[in-house]
Amino acid sequence: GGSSGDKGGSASASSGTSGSTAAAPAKDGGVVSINLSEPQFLSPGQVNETNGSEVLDALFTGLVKYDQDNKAVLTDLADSIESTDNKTWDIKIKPGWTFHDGTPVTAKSFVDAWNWAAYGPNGALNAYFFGPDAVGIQGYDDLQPAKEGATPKAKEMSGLKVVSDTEFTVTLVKPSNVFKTALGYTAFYPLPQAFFTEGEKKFQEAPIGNGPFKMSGSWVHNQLIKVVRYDQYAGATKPHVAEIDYKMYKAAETAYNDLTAGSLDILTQIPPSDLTRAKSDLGDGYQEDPSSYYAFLGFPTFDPMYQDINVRKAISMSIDRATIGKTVFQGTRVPADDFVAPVIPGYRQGACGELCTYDPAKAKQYWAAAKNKPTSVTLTYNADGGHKEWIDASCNFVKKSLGVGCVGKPAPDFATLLNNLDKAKKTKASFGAFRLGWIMDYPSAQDYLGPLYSSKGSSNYYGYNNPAFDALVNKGTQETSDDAAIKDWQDAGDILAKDAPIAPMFFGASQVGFDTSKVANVRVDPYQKVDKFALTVK
Amino acid sequence: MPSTEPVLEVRDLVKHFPLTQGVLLKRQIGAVRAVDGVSFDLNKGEALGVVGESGCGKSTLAKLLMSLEKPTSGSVKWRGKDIFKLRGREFREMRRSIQMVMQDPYSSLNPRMTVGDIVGEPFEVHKEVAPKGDRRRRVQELLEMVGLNPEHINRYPHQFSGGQRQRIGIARGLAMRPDVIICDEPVSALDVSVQAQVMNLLEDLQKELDLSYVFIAHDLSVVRHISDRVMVMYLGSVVEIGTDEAIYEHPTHPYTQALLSAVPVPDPTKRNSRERILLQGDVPSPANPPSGCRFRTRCWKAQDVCAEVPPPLVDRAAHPHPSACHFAEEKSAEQLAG
Amino acid sequence: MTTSYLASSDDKTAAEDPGAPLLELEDLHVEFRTREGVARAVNGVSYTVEAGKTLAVLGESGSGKSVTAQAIMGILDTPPAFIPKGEVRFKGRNLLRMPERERRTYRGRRIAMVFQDALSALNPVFPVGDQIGEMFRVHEGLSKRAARAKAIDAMDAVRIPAARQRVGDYPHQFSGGMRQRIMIAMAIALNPEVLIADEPTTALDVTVQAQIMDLLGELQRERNMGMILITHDLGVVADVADRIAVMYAGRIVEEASVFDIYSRPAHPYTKGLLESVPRVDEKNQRLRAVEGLPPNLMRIPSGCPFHPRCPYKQEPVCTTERPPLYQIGPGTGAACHFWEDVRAESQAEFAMHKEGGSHAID
Amino acid sequence: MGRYTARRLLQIIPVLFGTTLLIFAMVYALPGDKVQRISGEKKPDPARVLYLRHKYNLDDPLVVQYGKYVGKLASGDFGETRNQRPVTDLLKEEYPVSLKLGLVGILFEAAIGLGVGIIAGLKRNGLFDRTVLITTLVLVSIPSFVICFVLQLLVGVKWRGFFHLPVSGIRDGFPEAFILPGFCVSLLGLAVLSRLTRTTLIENLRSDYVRTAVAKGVPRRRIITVHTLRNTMIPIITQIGADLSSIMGTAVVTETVFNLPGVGQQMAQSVRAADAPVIVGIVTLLVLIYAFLNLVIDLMYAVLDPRIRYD
Amino acid sequence: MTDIDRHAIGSDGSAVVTPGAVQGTTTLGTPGGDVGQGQPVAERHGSLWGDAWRELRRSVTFWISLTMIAVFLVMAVFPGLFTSHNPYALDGSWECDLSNSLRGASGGHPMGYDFQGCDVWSLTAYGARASISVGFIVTILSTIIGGTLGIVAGYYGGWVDGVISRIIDIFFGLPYVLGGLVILTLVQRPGIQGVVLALTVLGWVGIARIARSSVISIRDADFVVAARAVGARTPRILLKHILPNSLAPLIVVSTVGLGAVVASEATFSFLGIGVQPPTTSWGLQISDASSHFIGGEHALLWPSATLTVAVLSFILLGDAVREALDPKLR
Ligand SMILES: Nc1ncnc2c1ncn2[C@@H]1O[C@H](COP(=O)(O)OP(=O)(O)OP(=O)(O)O)[C@@H](O)[C@H]1O
Ligand SMILES: Nc1ncnc2c1ncn2[C@@H]1O[C@H](COP(=O)(O)OP(=O)(O)OP(=O)(O)O)[C@@H](O)[C@H]1O
Ligand SMILES: [Mg+2]
Ligand SMILES: [Mg+2]
Ligand code: NI
Repeated sequence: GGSSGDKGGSASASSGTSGSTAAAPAKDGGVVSINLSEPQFLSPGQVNETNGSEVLDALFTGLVKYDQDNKAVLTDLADSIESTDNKTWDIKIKPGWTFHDGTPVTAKSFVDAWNWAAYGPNGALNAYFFGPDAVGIQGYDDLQPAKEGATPKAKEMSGLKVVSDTEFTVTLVKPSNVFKTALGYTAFYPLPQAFFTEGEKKFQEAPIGNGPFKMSGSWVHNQLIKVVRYDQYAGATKPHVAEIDYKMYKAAETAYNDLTAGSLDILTQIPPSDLTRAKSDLGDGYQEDPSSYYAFLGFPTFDPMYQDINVRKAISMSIDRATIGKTVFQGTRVPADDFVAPVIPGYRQGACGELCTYDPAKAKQYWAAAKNKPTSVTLTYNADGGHKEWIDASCNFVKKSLGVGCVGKPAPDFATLLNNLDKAKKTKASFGAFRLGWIMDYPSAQDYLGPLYSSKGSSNYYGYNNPAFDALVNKGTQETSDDAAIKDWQDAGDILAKDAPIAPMFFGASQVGFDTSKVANVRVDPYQKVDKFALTVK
Repeated sequence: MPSTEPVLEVRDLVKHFPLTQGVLLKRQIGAVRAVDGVSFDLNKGEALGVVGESGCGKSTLAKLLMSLEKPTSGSVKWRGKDIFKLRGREFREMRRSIQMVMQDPYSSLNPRMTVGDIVGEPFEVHKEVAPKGDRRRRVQELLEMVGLNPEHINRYPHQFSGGQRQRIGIARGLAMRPDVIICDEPVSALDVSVQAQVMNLLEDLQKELDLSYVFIAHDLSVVRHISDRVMVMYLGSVVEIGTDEAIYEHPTHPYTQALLSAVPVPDPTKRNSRERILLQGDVPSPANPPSGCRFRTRCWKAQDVCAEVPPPLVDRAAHPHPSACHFAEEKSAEQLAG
Repeated sequence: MTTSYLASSDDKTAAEDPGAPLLELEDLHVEFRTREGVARAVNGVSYTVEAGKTLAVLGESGSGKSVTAQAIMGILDTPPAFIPKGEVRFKGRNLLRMPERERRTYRGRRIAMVFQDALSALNPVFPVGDQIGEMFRVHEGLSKRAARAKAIDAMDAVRIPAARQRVGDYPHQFSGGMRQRIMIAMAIALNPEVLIADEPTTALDVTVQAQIMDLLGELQRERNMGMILITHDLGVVADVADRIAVMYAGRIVEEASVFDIYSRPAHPYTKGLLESVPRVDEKNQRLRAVEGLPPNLMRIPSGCPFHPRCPYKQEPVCTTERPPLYQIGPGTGAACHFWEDVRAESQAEFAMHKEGGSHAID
Repeated sequence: MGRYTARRLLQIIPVLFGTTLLIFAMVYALPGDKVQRISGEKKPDPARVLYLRHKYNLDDPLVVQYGKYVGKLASGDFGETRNQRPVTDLLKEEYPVSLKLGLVGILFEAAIGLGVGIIAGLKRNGLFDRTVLITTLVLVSIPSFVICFVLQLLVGVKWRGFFHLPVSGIRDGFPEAFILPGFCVSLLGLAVLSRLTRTTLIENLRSDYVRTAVAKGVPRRRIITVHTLRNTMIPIITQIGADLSSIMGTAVVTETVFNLPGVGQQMAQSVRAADAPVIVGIVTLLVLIYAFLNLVIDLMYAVLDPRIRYD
Repeated sequence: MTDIDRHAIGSDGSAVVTPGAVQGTTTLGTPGGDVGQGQPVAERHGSLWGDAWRELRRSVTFWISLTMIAVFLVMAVFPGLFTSHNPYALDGSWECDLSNSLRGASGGHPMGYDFQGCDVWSLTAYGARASISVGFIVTILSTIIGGTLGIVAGYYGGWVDGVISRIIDIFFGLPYVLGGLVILTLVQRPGIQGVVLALTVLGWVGIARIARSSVISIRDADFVVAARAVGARTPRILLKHILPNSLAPLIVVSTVGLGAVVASEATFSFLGIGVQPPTTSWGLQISDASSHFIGGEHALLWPSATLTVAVLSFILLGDAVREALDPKLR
């Protein structure tokens, strides 16, 4: 999976982790407030957006986490995760861990949690992760109703076996080297027995996790989630701060005002409109952290006007991404030059080549060379995502570079955009290019290439279909060695650069703001999660 | 002499206004019996004067006769049909045939209409009466007839004096040349000279068109001048009715007698020489009228029977015209005039 | 602005001259400036009201009686009304030059007015009790309750039946006569020194009218109140007035004591007016009226404004020369060039009528 | 009057049916796949599509969907949000916030609008009148987002020491937390209300009863506030009532800027997600509120002007 | 009290009369009697609307506002007359340059540049069409529809009022965004027409309530009763008696509301359902500029000021008309 749209989320822009400024001496205790938007859910089976993830990250500890290079490493809870064939995995956990209600964390806690999430009638948002499109655990299909309202054949996936209190095995439908990496996702957190007895709805209001923090009181919707340090936390590293208050905001601009007014300690993403003054307002409290976000323009294959590769290349090359990134996005976006985000292992700078280079002269040549081309370019976008400005700016570059008309065409929301796309497809009308975005769920190139460009990809809205590409992506997933996998995926990327089904536009970068008089050691990861172990209060 | 063919037959007309209390949700705590069982006939070509104490229900009666208020009960027959049940064409026909001059001149004039439009409105409504090109001239004639300067046709009501406003109302009432005109104090604000002009006009019209009037006024000499018959009301009901001569020369009901005695005489030398019958006691409330004869609380002749039996309006021995008094008798002329 | 008034306006009581007449109008002009032209509604009216006396103002409908009264009260809307000239003196102080703030203290309390059109003059959305009570609340600072109690008394005084039950009723719930009495109750609530009553009893039956006039007379005697009575009812005038001023086209055309006017009017208009009263002996005859139309105030006839309708008219003097108010006797005057003829003639007629005629009711 | 009120209250029943059906039909008519809408930009996987279609009876025709919904509604169940929370909980949390915002906004609007309108009416076409006109117009022309934001920035951040007013969230409680946002929403209706007050005042100042009041020696201030105002109140309270509606409708901006968890912002989100139960719940309650509000206003007509009779 | 009338003839300078202005004898009492000979009869047919028009013709405010409206109308029809740039031209001619983003005024660009580096003045000129036509048409349509329904509801009362008022209640609760989305997608006509339709459908209610309220307060007035007594039928009573006397609040609410209409149009555009490029509107300009107003004040200020002036001209026009319709103010 992965979700697109850049409203809440962002991630990417690798390396150069500036981290927090000078590591202040660790002081124990203290309260920190962090901005948040109202999460949709607070149960692991359902959380797939940044806000919920941030809270669950405090409340839960899973099996895998990502290090500074976005490589998957084991958490304090996991003892070992091993496989010989990438198909059957043996997972051992450490004993002595407890949930916040005192009950022990066992292998069953995982197996039950995963089965619950995968069970169709529960309608969990993250069910997808257990299915064949993601990691693909054996027996997943039996948990899905055959048709609407029917009861599925089984309640438990046959691929999950509890071996002992501290060990269980996972059998996948086909070998996948992404499995271990994917385990860092919220969907794979364990759940206490209370979840199943009380039911999900009640559980969500005050989730009981096994992480370094526990809920203090319950979720005050739209206002506050308060978590306090869990004293029985079994992990080796323990957090410094005693309490985190997640204050919920509807607009980042308001949060920014609160930050400058002293009512908020950490703002994980400064809104672009405030960036110009942020540096002077915040001083040392302004910090740039890597982020992961990938925006691109898709060209529908059914559109006769865009079937000529010269048209697609001309449009892509006519847009000055760097200027737009600097002006429109105030530096929160950088020009994209690959088909996967920079935070992904296997990202190559400039892999996109000519296609992603701003070259108006060349673009014009391509345009001239194109036989079948639109009289006026349209760039469609969903109006609810704040894309208008960069689309309009891009359009102005298309106009300027190619000397052709260009309009940014809003659709009220993404669903309508897709609906219109569908209609255009049926009526064979020209639709033009449209914007898309992507945020990874876990750091793997497969998480981009599979859903976005493979012929059956869940988010391949423009209908790109190249069997050679599909084969390479598949091959990569099944490789036993990481390096081989990455090589396959990079080869697949080269095909994309040649075919130009899309025009990569931007990668994200995130600007964090905090109150230096109150907090130190602020670190935000590519998923916009604050590092709760590093964080200290002054 | 007017015929005896009735144009309006009024039977047992009753109108009660609810008396309420409370601000938002009003409770009814009683009713003002504004008109309480009035019956009479208005004949063709006849002028019926209506006099009575202020607040006794004359204006309410007038509005009922126009079907501008819904009666609590009773009927008003016009050309044999109850006007409260008329619909459509007949209703409009009735509205054309019965016109009214309202008591309060100013509030009955649309502040945003010129006098010309106000007086000409009946022509616009009943287009058949006057051809379009002719209407304006007719309006000017009407204005002149009531003694208003036709040059003022384009003025608005607030630019006129009280008497002028009243004349605008009269002109409007006359425009249609209706069969019946109900005049509610049409000349009260006019100086005697203009009043004389208007009265002459009304009389001429009556003669010419066989008009009938219901003429409500407080000026008894005006009423006498124009009326063929006079009806005296007290507290919502009729206490005496008869020809002008009968009422003015031979009143038999004590209220009528008191009323006549109070008429001021335009002669300063007679200032303190008249003998007025001073009515004693408080005016009873129409919400809570006295039992039996309504006048008994202020009547110098009242006896026990008056509190028990309401006196019927029938011809009395003293003088043969209907009077609602158990002890109807004429007062001698000297007593009246003093 | 007359400096003397200005200088003394600091001290109210000092400014009032106890020797001066209660209310004095001098050469008052009022004009309405409309788009069609200037309507000169009042053209130099002067009269005096003495304490305890009643001045009746008679006159043709539209002759400026109400406008004069409104000018005295200072309630004309400007624009369109302007007072280009004239003085209104209350005990020697010119009200027209008084600052609005001070003038307000005169209104209602010292000079009160009964309006001609009772329904529209009453605020439709307030109970009548409150409207009467407001006088006490504003000028005497009474509580709401006390004011209401006094309002009930005032309504009783003007003989509104069941006053206690009906204080809370609204103007539209009252009959025409009752509204008029409410106006009267309001005007006399504070025992003003001058009462301007603009057709106060037109909607009242004669018995109530008599009672109200008695009430006013009583007040007048008790408080020495001066009254301007604007009315068309010659009967009432005959009963209560001391002096009479007759207006025509914004001017006073005749002024005299009540006895003189009735017995020997000296102005043809006055004479015509008196002859218009309906008489019982002429029931089947046409009423006599002053023939012709009233003048258009935007184009008042030259010379004597009455000349187009005047049976005594003589060219060219009447059409060119405006007759001044010829002084006939002390405080008696008539604005007719031929007042002597008129007077003689009417005296003769009056005598005849005394012998043989009879009034409508006598 | 009692009967009138009863009749009006009875009319609420068909109104509720009408509203729910209308909203249902409108959500139904929204373009795009419903499941896709609920899922945002993420592509829902087939299992979830089945789940959601089943949950919202998406395969049924509109009437059946509506029937099933009303069936549940009859037992007081407003259904669940797309995030599986009971809609009733949501309403309980968010309505008070928006109502408080509306109330404070209306109070500000009424106070300022009436005051300013009266002064402008008294000095018709004077400097004050003109200034007010232009100022309110500028307020109309600049998006409320900007105005609210500037207010927040100035009052909440720059002049914090002076005003001590919270600028976001509702944790400071009523009324502190609502003063700034309330003021901000009030600006929207100010232009109309002050203008309306001014105009109706001018129309009434020339009436005879005002003249009577002057003749009674009533002070000018009392003439305005007591005599004229009550006669001009009917259109004004009507407008204020209508403004409450527009405040609730446009509260999304204010609620977002000042971070108030009210129904305005919820509505915006829910419409985007075609979250029928939430929208129907919010709108139904809103319509109920307006039905009562308008009833009260209509009854106020009769209180303000006794000549008005309902029967 | 001597010599009461102290002034001589003509001292007030006006005692001059048109000869024969008032003739002595009139034929009172004779129905249909002639108008006095030689009498200057007022030829002009005065009526409220005629008088109002005469009044308006003399009103400076009226002419100023009318001129301003005319200028805006011309701008709406021929924006090219006001500027040589069309930032949204579809022929590939290019106007906006991101490097000019939010730059201030300079020669030939009196209002500076907006965030996209487009000339604010030309955008404003080209935005007039959508804003003026939407604002104008919606205001007129919703005033007519809302006014009519409100007046009918207020006058008839009873079940007619019941039905109309309950519909109003429902519309009050209806969210603008949902309504706009549904209407605009159903009619499949984005752009000015669709926006006009949606805003009219959603916008008449406020006006209807105001109209209803003012009708309720005068429907029982004496002069209405008098008109009924004359036999006037309902349409006439509504048009001649009720409407002119209840117009003032309507005019105020609808003219001031014009600004709100233009703003709503912007909301729709912002949501992606309103007018779309290459069409532009002031509202869109304003809402675009509002996200960068810090540092780009001029880009917000100019279109806002233009809108203010446009609304102002309508308000002044409305005010002039309203005053002209009030005979007491003359
Ligand atoms: N606003 C105005 N504009 C123009 N003329 C006016 C205005 N108000 C009054 N007038 C004129 O002023 C004249 C005097 O009016 P006023 O009300 O004083 O008459 P009046 O003597 O009281 O008559 P009535 O006995 O009929 O009440 C009238 O002719 C009237 O037409
Ligand atoms: N709308 C109403 N509501 C309540 N009571 C009313 C209403 N209209 C009239 N009344 C009452 O009905 C009674 C009769 O009123 P009406 O107006 O018919 O009297 P009237 O005979 O015309 O008196 P006047 O000679 O004073 O005009 C009065 O007591 C009055 O208060
Ligand atoms: Mg009456
Ligand atoms: Mg008068
Ligand atoms: Ni005699």
